Amino acid sequence: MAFSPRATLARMLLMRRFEEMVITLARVHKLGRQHLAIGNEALGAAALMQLADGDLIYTTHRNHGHMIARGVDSGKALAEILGRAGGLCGGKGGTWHMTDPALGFQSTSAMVGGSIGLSVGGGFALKHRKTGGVAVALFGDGALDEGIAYEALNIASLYALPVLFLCENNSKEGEAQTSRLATKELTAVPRALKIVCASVDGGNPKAVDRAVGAALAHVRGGNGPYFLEAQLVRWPGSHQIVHEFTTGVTDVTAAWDKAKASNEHAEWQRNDPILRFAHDMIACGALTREDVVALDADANAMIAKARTFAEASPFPKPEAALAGVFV
Amino acid sequence: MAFSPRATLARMLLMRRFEEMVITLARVHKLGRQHLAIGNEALGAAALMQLADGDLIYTTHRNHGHMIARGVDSGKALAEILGRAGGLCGGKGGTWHMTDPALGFQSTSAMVGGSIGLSVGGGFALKHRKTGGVAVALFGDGALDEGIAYEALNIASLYALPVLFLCENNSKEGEAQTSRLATKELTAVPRALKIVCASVDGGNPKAVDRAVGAALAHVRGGNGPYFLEAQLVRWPGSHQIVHEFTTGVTDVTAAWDKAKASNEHAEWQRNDPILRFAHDMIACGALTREDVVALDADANAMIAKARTFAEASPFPKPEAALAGVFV
Amino acid sequence: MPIKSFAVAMIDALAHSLRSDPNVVLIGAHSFLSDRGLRPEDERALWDAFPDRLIDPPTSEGVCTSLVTGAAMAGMRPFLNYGTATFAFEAFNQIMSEAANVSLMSGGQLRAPMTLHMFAGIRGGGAGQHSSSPQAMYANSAGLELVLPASPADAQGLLRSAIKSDNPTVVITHTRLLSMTGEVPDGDFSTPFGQARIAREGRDVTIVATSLMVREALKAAEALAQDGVEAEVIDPRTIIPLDTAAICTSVRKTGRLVTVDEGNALCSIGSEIAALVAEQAFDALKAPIVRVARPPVPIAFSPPLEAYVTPNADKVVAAVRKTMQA
Amino acid sequence: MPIKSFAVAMIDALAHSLRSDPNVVLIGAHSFLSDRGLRPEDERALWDAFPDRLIDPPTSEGVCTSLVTGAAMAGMRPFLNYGTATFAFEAFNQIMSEAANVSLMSGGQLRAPMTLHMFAGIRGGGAGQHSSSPQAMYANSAGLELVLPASPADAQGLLRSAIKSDNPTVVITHTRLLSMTGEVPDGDFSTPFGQARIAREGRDVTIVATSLMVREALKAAEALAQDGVEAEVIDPRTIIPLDTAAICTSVRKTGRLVTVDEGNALCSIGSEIAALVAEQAFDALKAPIVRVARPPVPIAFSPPLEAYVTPNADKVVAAVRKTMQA
Ligand SMILES: Cc1ncc(C[n+]2csc(CCOP(=O)(O)OP(=O)(O)O)c2C)c(N)n1
Ligand SMILES: Cc1ncc(C[n+]2csc(CCOP(=O)(O)OP(=O)(O)O)c2C)c(N)n1
Ligand SMILES: [Mg+2]
Ligand SMILES: [Mg+2]
Repeated sequence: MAFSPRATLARMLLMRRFEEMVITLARVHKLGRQHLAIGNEALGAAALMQLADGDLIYTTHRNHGHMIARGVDSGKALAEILGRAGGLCGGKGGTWHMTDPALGFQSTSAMVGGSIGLSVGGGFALKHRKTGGVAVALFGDGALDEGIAYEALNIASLYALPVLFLCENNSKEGEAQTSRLATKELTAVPRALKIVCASVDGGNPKAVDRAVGAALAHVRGGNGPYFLEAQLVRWPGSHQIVHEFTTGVTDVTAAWDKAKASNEHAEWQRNDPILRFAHDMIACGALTREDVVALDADANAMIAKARTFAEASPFPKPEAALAGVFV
Repeated sequence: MAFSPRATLARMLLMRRFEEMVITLARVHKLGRQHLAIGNEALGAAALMQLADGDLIYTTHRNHGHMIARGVDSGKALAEILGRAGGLCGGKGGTWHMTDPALGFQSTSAMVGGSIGLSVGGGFALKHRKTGGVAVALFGDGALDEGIAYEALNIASLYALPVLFLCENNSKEGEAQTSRLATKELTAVPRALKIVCASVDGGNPKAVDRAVGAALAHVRGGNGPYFLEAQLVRWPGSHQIVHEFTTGVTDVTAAWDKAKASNEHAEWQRNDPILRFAHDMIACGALTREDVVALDADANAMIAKARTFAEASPFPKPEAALAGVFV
Repeated sequence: MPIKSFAVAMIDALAHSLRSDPNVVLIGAHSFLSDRGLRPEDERALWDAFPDRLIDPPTSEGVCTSLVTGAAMAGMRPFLNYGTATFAFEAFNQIMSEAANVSLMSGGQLRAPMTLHMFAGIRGGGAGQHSSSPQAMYANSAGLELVLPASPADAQGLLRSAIKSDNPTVVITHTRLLSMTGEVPDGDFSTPFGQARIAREGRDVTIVATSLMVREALKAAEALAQDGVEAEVIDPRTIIPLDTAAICTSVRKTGRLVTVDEGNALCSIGSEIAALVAEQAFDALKAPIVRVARPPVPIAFSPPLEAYVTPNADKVVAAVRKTMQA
Repeated sequence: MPIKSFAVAMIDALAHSLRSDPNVVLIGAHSFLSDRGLRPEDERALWDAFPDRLIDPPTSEGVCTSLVTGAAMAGMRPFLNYGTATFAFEAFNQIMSEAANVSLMSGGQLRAPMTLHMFAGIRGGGAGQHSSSPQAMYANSAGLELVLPASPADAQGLLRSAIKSDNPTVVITHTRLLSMTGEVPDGDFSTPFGQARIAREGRDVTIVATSLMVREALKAAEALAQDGVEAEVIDPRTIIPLDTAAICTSVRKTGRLVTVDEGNALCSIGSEIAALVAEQAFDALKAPIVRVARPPVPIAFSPPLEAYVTPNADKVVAAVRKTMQA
């Protein structure tokens, strides 16, 4: 499947507008914590749009973007975040545990290192059944602090499991650092364990598309696991645990209107994968400004509809709390 | 402290005769499992004889040799293995949990990976108090399968803790394999975590002495942790969990009497660190055959006394089972 | 009915499962199969029959648990044997936070049909780190089934049910049960969860015992019968789900309760059974409930010390005498 | 007496400990100190005063636990804060097999004077993985002290005792207690372990409650008092050691018992208290014991679902009514 700037930008915008809507709804509905994926759109979209039926996906506390990137219904996702009966998990999972098995999502774990551990089980099952599918583990750099990540990398390499380890590295030394590894090179340990590794600029969808394409080809070819580090620039509103909406609603026209990008968050705006991608695609003629505005309008419209669906969805019956634990 | 062939061989013989006595006592007293250190004498003796007051030692299920190498009273050690009141821990620890704080031994853990984890705490305390001491973690190659080992290596490197990681690698692929790493190089992961690493022939006390000396100098110099892999040849009687006394009581004259070393365990006898060292020291003139026989007689005499002490020691009072949990 | 050892009955349950469902795999095969009393040729035949499905993994309990959880969600039916129960503590988060939550957290969309097996108990020389009886910790979880077989027939039937169950199931085997022999029905059968077994009928006192302690309770009952005290011995067999009706029915008949479980006394299976009866069959109780359990101390190595804290038939007899006198 | 929040009282206990003993270090400082209601200048002053002793480690709960255990044996007095209690499950083997065994296994030669602190409880939106109340699992261990503070004064006094204790001590703080305010004595003080607090005197029924549930029990007692039912509310404060005498004395007075604990019902603290009373104060009991606890299910995210399974004052009132009627 060839890389489509239009489809990719559309998906990225949907991811962004989704997260902005979560911020709005969190205020309106007095929700607790969420971990937003603003700034991770290029990686999520370009990676997850390449997956096939039968591939399995394992994600983390920062899962919203992955769901939307893979094409999960945004109304059901918002409803889940609101704890509604119409949500992806009937309101039982919430922001941290969204899933959609029809699209390959498996249990979403908010335990740091959880997704990487479970993914080797998916890889084990896919290999056992020779389906040709790939298990994709999405996780932050912080997961590599946990022993379970090491054990998972080791067993995946040892058994040559079809797992793509996709690390979203948003750590910069200092305040925003989410991992504390003794090495600055995140690929050093997987490489030591004989896993083929690569790093990619996670803010560049085209580069991600290529890198993930190569990684998936490796894994599907029966060559064992692959570790891809995507280097991301951290959104200033993203703190270790909770977000703050310091950068305001994204204005896509800042992709070409430099005056709009000269506030205190100018550096962020230069790095914002959406503004950056829109800017580059316009510069190379793949898209026009009008295309971008139109795509953004579509995204906004879809998310508005999603909100309407979510807010109209009733809460589940309280007794549902006891149901569905055992078959 | 200069390397002394005589003192080292004496210690190695004591370690061997100790373990052989454990086999005897296990039969006589119907004991359960022990993990013997036959074949590990060169490493244990040459490493632990170099430690100083204030150094801390963390060992494993295969701890007997380490205790004897460091100079722990062999009578009290045998008494502990028999569960007697006169044992190192009053009979409460047994074979797996012997300790002797006066000689620097801390809690001995029979959990694979346990010693390596606890050792960083020792290193942390030594660094905090600036004592110049070193925490020595002794562990098998199997420990590197556990996530806790990875976490420990990482945190030791990150905080530049004064820890010597001393890995007794007795794995050979196949039946006797005690680790299942995706890499054959045990130093690959610690190296990836920026720990200085080396490997040494663990059957050669002189090489071990040199390697451990260099490692200790590095750590005492405030340069952070050091990882030393000692490659050991596995004693044929040592199976993953229990031992079998397939090679019989060691005959030191086999170090020079080739006829004695031509049975089904000839390969073992070629590699047996005691026979090898005795042979080499005689060859280079550092010791005579008579020296070796005399040292061995001393070792046997000490262990015979140790047995007498241990067997004469009474069992603790049953109610002692409830005492000493809390202060 | 053929006579089998507990260990062989367990292996037979697994062999039936391997044969009838290609999704069954055994991780941690060596310590489950070897030196368990199988004839060497039968053991070899098993390894030969399922070369890819009997696996000895790295000593990495955490990811082994994640692996079976992930594989179970993806449609397999894995069986993980940890060896000694304390080793599973290395995987406690993977058991409690991942496996146990799969079903509820996904709104029932995902299942984790997996079995987690461990050898537990005071076994003779296990000392502090190899003697745990952690059943109460698993009982205090949410989302796991908990099975404590106490006889060869139940070992086979309950294990078979555990593997067939669509829920994550923890099975705890007392090491000292492995050599117990008994009659086991022929062929492939399963024993339903949530149905207690009345191991002995009696009218004077109810003894609820689990795992190895069922044997001790039965021994105690024989001794008590000499004195004319007829104890009813109930083996719940599964703790989650628990057959509360069977326990309460028995206490309603006898009016007296003694619980026997090898775990630490505090917040134990015995505490739960006692609380349950004090809640649901209080009016039938004629005397204080008495619990037999290990005192809450780590197990010391030395044989007389270990024996001192190990629950056994004598202690059960003493407990029954105490409640009969009251 | 000054009024303080629970969170600040805890921080003050730690600050006193840091000042009085150079061997005290805090691992996991950020989530213990930040956003806990300290004045910004006070928080900054703390970080400045102890630059090497307030540490934010890697997300490696396992080795952080080994580290504090090893450091404690070597003579330090470390305090480890895990954040959410489920994260400590990553370190369960290091807690249960290493820390808890240090003293007994060494024949009393070694000590592990360390404090393990975690935030627990159903907290609002915590869902399956961030809502656990694992106190019973720690109570079922052997070799650990277990502390459940329920008021700001006790938070400060018990935490201070925990740090001073020469034993490994687990302290579990319910997240929802952090903002509770109350009177706290001035200066550096400690509250002894093993002494229950009678939070409210009463003659009709004994309510034994822990942690956040003490507040709910007191609310329930006020409501019941309107109807003339005078409940005595007992807060054990420490579960290991447990003040069994205070509990039995109260039940001997009232003849009725309701237990309230937020953990899963099965093998819970409530089960233990109920069993204890059914054993030791049976003759004083006039009615069935009633337990209030969470049902044994993972916590669902949706607010009405979460509320449905959360023990609270209304459920305590209902439980008391039930035992009063019997
Ligand atoms: C086992 C565990 N320990 C600690 C936490 C608390 N925690 C939540 S998010 C987070 C940081 C995770 O960093 P990273 O994996 O890089 O993801 P990011 O948030 O940076 O995307 C931590 C430590 C947790 N959820 N699970
Ligand atoms: C956490 C844990 N898992 C499993 C075991 C069981 N076990 C005992 S010894 C052993 C092999 C250890 O190999 P290694 O560390 O290389 O030491 P060796 O016996 O080879 O000297 C295993 C897996 C254990 N003791 N602890
Ligand atoms: Mg990160
Ligand atoms: Mg080994």
